[in-house]
Amino acid sequence: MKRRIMPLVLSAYFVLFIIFVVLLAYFWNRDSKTPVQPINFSHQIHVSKVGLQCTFCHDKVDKSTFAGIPPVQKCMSCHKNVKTESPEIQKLTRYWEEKKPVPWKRVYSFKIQNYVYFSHKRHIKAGLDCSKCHGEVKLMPQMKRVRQLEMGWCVSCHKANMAPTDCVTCHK
Amino acid sequence: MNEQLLFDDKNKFLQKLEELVKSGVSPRNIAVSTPYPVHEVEHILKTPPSPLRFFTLLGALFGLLFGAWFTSWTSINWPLIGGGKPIISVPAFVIVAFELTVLFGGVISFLGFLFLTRLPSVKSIISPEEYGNRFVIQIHSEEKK
Amino acid sequence: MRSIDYNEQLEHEVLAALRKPNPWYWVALVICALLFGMGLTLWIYQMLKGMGVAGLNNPVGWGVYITDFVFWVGIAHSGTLISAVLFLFRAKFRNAFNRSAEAMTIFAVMTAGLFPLIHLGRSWFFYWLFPYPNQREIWVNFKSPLIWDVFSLGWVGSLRQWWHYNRLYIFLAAFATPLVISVHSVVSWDFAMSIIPGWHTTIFAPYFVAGAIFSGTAMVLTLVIPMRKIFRLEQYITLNHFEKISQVLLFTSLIVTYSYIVEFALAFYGDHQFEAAHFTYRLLGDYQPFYITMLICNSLIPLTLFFRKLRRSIVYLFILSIFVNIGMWLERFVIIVTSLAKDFDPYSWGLYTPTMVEVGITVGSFAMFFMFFLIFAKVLPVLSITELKEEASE
Amino acid sequence: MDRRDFLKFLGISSGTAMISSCGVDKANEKIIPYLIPPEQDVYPGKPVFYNTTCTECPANCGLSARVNEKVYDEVRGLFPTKAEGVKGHPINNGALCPRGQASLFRLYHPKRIQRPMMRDNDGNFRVATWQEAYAYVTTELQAAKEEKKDNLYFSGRTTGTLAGLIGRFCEEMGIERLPEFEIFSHANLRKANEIVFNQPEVPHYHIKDADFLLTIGADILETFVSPVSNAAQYGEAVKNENFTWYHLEPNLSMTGLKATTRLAVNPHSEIYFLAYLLHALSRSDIRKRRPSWAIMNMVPDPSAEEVSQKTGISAENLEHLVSAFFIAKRPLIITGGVSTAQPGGLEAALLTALIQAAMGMNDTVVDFAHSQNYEKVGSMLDVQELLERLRNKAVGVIFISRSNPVDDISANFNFVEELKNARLRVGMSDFMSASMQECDVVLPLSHSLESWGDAAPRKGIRNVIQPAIEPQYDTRTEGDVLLEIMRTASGQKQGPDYNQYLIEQWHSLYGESETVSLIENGYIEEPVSPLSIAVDTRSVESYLKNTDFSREVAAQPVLIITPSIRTYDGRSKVLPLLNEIPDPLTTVTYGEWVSVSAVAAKKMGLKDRDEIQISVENENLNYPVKVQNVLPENVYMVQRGLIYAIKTDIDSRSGEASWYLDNISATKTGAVIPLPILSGSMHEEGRGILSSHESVVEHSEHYNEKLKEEVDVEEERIYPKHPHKNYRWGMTINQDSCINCAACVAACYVENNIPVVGQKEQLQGREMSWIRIEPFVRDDRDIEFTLMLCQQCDNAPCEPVCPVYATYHNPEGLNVQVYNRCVGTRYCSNNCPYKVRRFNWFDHRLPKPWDKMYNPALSVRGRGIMEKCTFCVQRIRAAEDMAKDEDRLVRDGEVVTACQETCPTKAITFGNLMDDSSRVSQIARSDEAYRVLEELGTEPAIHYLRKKERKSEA
Repeated sequence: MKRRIMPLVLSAYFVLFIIFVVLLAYFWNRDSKTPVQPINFSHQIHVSKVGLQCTFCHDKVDKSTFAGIPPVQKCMSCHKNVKTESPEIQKLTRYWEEKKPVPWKRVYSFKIQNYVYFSHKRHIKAGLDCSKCHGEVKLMPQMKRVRQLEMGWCVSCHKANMAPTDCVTCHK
Repeated sequence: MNEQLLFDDKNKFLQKLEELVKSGVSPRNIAVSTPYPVHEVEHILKTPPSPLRFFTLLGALFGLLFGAWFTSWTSINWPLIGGGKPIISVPAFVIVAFELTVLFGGVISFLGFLFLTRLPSVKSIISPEEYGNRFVIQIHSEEKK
Repeated sequence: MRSIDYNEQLEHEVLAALRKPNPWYWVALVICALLFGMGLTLWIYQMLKGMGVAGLNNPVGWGVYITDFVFWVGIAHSGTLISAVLFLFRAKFRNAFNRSAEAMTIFAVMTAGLFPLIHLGRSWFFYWLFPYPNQREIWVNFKSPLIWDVFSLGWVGSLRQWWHYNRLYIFLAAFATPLVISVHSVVSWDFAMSIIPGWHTTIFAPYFVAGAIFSGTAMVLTLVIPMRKIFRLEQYITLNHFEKISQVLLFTSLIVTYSYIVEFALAFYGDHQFEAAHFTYRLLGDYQPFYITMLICNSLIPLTLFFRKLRRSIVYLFILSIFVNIGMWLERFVIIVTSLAKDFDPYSWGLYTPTMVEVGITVGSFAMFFMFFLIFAKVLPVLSITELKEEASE
Repeated sequence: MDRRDFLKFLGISSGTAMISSCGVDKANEKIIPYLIPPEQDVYPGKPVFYNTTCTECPANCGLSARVNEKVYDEVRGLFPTKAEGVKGHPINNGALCPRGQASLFRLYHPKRIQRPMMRDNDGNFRVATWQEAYAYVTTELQAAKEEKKDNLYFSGRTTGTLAGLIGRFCEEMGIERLPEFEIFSHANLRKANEIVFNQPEVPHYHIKDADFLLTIGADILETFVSPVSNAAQYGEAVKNENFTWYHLEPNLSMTGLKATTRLAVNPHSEIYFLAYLLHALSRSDIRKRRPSWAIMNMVPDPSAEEVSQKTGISAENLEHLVSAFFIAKRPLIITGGVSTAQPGGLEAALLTALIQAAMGMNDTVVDFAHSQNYEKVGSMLDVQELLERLRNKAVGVIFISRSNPVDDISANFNFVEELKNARLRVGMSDFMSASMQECDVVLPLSHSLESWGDAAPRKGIRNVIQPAIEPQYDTRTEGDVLLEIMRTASGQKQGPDYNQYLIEQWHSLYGESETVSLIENGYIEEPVSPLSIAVDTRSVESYLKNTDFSREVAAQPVLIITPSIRTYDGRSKVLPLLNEIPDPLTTVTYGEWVSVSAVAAKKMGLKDRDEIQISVENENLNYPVKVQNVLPENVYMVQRGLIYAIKTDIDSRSGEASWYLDNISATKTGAVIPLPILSGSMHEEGRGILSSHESVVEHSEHYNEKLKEEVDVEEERIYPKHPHKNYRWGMTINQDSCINCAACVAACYVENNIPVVGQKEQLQGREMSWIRIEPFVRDDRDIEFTLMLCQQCDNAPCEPVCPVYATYHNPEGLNVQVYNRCVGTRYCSNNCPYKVRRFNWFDHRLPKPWDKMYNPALSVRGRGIMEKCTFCVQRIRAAEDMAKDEDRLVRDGEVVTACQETCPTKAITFGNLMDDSSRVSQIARSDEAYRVLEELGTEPAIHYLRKKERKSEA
């Protein structure tokens, strides 16, 4: 019987360990690639059909670290009279009338947000195309994340383009 | 014909062994099993020195080279200056290389040992020949191809 | 000349240790397990709350945890040395201690290995210390002594395969000796590589190796003596064995004492005001009691081993070994804490007092060590039977 | 009316308009857009600055609030995240003191009063609406009138438009406006100036124009009148090679320690010295105008021996001082602070005024035309009168506004009790102070960073007060409150609010265009009519007739209650940051203490933290001890604001509150009280940190040789110098002009989101400051200070020991700490010879709503991470980003670190050491330059400038 102590202890240990790993794998990074937005906004329509430029709405992308989300007023400037019958647009107008900003869900975010400082401006100025990171947005009826934004991915591109790989470039 | 001789006394066992060898039985056909290592046997049977040491040597060399290469490569892969030292600062890396030398030397000789003695062999686990504390000499007949 | 019946009897008695279940054994085991559990809980608490639950502060960034680490590594290597070095010298009496020493090695390494993790501010990222291929393409800093540690601990683990076969043994023993010496040198470089007065000195490597053998030998005694009693192995672990061991103890004690003297000599002979100031502080400063106790335990008490009578008195050796263990733990504590408490800039000087969390985790680590040792005592033969037979046969 | 409408009203659509464009808050799972886009092109990463006024003390420096945009609690908004000085401001020229830096902690203080409160019948506060508060107050005012009781208006020092409005308010409502209340009223100084010059004012001292400065008791660099202005001027003055400064004081102040020569005088003995000086001057021929014989005859003429015997100044020092005074071209003498707040204070101030007149300083350095606007400030005499009226139940409604008399007025006047006799007490404050607790109606005022207004710190300067954030709570400006009350009283519904009132005022005063520039620059300078200052001999004589100068020197030992550079008169004590930052002289952070001279401590066998009992008559006070070297033996010091319990008397002639307790006795109780003293040792022990140290001198010369012949450097190294790309950032710290005011420390905390850890942690020795001030005693006669921060070493010992590359040296010479890579081995900190690395022992997030203050430009570190000075890497990156847009390198002076920006004396220079033309590299090559612990070969990037030798007499 005593001879079984070790095997028992060990097997128990390993079982626990495996359970732990499985749980970890399960709960790791569960944020969805395509969050459900308060308003079912379609980039496809606005870019492909209407033919708007990215910078029409995200007008700070080449000036600021953040591309920026258009103010509700901008949406209303057209949708006061465009497609007012659609329920989605009515949602929008409701937000506008209640003077509430639209609580858009974030699609792209860094795992350790607090420590990474990414500048849209620099990348646009470097002549990078939006699709390099955000994928073919103009074909997306619903915005979805195409990149996990892992450091290795950033670095590989930086190295390929002789961009700085000094840590303080992104970490502050 | 297969012969098996059992002894309780070590000296008797050794004498018999010597006789056998003198009588022209090639050591290759003699298998002995002892309760504990008896170094005389090696002299009598003139077993060639174990090839294990070559495993050790190889392991050590590999460890050394790997250590030297790995440290340098990882440092160059993303060169970061620390304390004004050069990217490849040899003194520090020598230590790592040495450690790896010993590590691989050790591990590979052990693997080599397992390889040479065919351990762990399923047979020896399933039907262990039990001679207790006795000294055994087994003589196999010449099998000819 | 002795014959089989001796061997059979030996086998019987040694293995007897494995069979008989003793109520006290279970009590001891449970107590150890509980304390070990407490240690773990405290560690988790520390991770959730923050390093602050330990007594560490701004000047003194390392304390009890690193002390424990060095202490256990020391014990581990001494175990290895006992089995390896003595084998190389064909010291027959070694066989008696072999198994315990080796088991000790493994358990001590396991315990020691925990402390670098425990003392991390963010233990959950411990794996960053290993040079594994990662998407970040960031490797480890091979210039850092801590990384050298990671490797050195790496191999001590791999030593466990030794105790299978003699033939291989000789090879590995040949490796083990320089290996162990270098491992402990590396640990000592954790300190020697820094620029802090009291740490930054070239004598640390030999100093620590000697210290390791010293403390390790003591720990062997602490473990073997009760074991010998419990399992009635008086016949196989004889007084001669103990005498030999205590001679080793005495010898290493003298080496350690020598290094204590050298430290001070260097400080005051070399014209370096920071070094001199530090050693004055170590001797007369806030931590004087610890330092004095350490000197008594490590340098004075072992001198008594010059008397053959005491060398052969089991009880005395046991008590002495306890003292030495304490002394050696204090040695590391004093080296680490006093050096940090008062370094270059007087403004940032500060004192360090361990908290209950640190004490608890330390106790837990001892509990873990003894727990494994108890299990080992029941599951495997305490003495290496083959080796005893071999020895007996000559 | 919100800010934008206000500006529209003024026809300003550009300039400082504040609403910024949409941005994204990283730490938030949602992205909140704006409803309305801003007309202003401001975006994240580019904060806005608003020039307004610091209201943390009466000096009213120009404050420029940095506003960042972020989402807080799901609402996108703009939040002031840092306070800087207004560039080019005549008072503080871009600098701020630690109190100003910490003022954001008041803006976001959780204990702010958030809505009007009134006492219900059982005496507890209940929330009220403004309307009912107004109604109640007006009816009470009326009722009080009918009861033939006087309604009183009792406020702190008020200047500018608000002062006028209060006047109008009091007129219309038939309220009597009491003289304003400041505990540091400079009553003696003003009284003396009134007697001598008919100018009941605190003049503006042109320190920078002086080549000889003699200060008596006035702690000009800490709290005296307008410290930042004084400090800035001092910074200018020391540039002058032959600037000499004598400081006389009975106690020990940092100001004294900065003076070329500090002379300790016996308490209350200053007048002997001044009388001696006056006669010496009037006898000599260097004086411009001789005071009338009559006056001179009435002033006693002590002999040098007598003086040095009374004051304790040695004869030859006296000799030196007077001769230095004689040879000076533009001498300046200032008496104030501890030397005027004493029984002989009025005489001291008077004699000083006579000396100033005799030396003709009034035409040059002592400027009454730009005096400090203290004419409406009263004194303790007025308080006594108020108490009298309260005692006689003659007071109806009393308004207590922007002041804390309950704490400030010493307990023996038992103001609290008397106050109860008023019919109604109306409190107006932004903070629930002890005084507000005594009120029946509490009207919350908006913080100055939430409101419009203006201030006139001194004659000739008008500061604007403009909002940098919308009011966070249901608060009003004092102006609005008064207007509303008037309206409720007169029963009219509509009327102009305070903002419109302001605009009218400004337009009438300055016209439209000037008003715009007022708002954009934050201040305007108005022309002042020059005054011809002459000695009013008659009033002086009439005063001197009935004064006896034969005042006895204080019966020692004395307890001196000094102002504190951290809390001024105690009003800033509520700001946690100022408790976290050590008092520079003692390095004590949290808690109260008594400074005891090293000599006395030795006699009593006292160590730091031992408790002593100080007994005066029948009063006993128990406090822990901080042993203070250089402090005269029989002088004990406590800081006002830390300790309110002490009962002090007032000068019956001027109403100056005394700072002294004479003839005390101190005894050791044996108890030991935990007191966080951050300094591990006050003694430098010859470690080559102080500039005066021989090894340093030698090293610095050695270093300069090295710089001159780079070749030698190469030979000395094992490894070659590693290369830098374009920049090697470096810093120089001029120890001669550094006044150790700790403004840099405060600025660093706010800029870099450094956690405020509290007393418990500090007792453990776990302070987090990235930059610190280290005081070291020098042969027991002098204390030298040094600034310690990460030295950004080229061969940094911390770097190679990190197992995971969390710290390394970047191509621009920065010793970078990558927070998210750090696993927390703390090895780097152990190995840092300067011990400037800080470990996050716990998660120390600022509690709400203080966390609104976080600077979004860099991360907030979590537990288990090492952090340290980064040379404000976020600012460096921003500048480089800008430069990259214009495809050029960063210009010299484009990167300004937080510590450098706020330094009143401009002691810190930052820049690129690789560019030989940059200011920093030029200064670094000067012969005074040295580096701390040079012999360790760490090659720091920070160069200290050796302090000039100074004499000091303990």
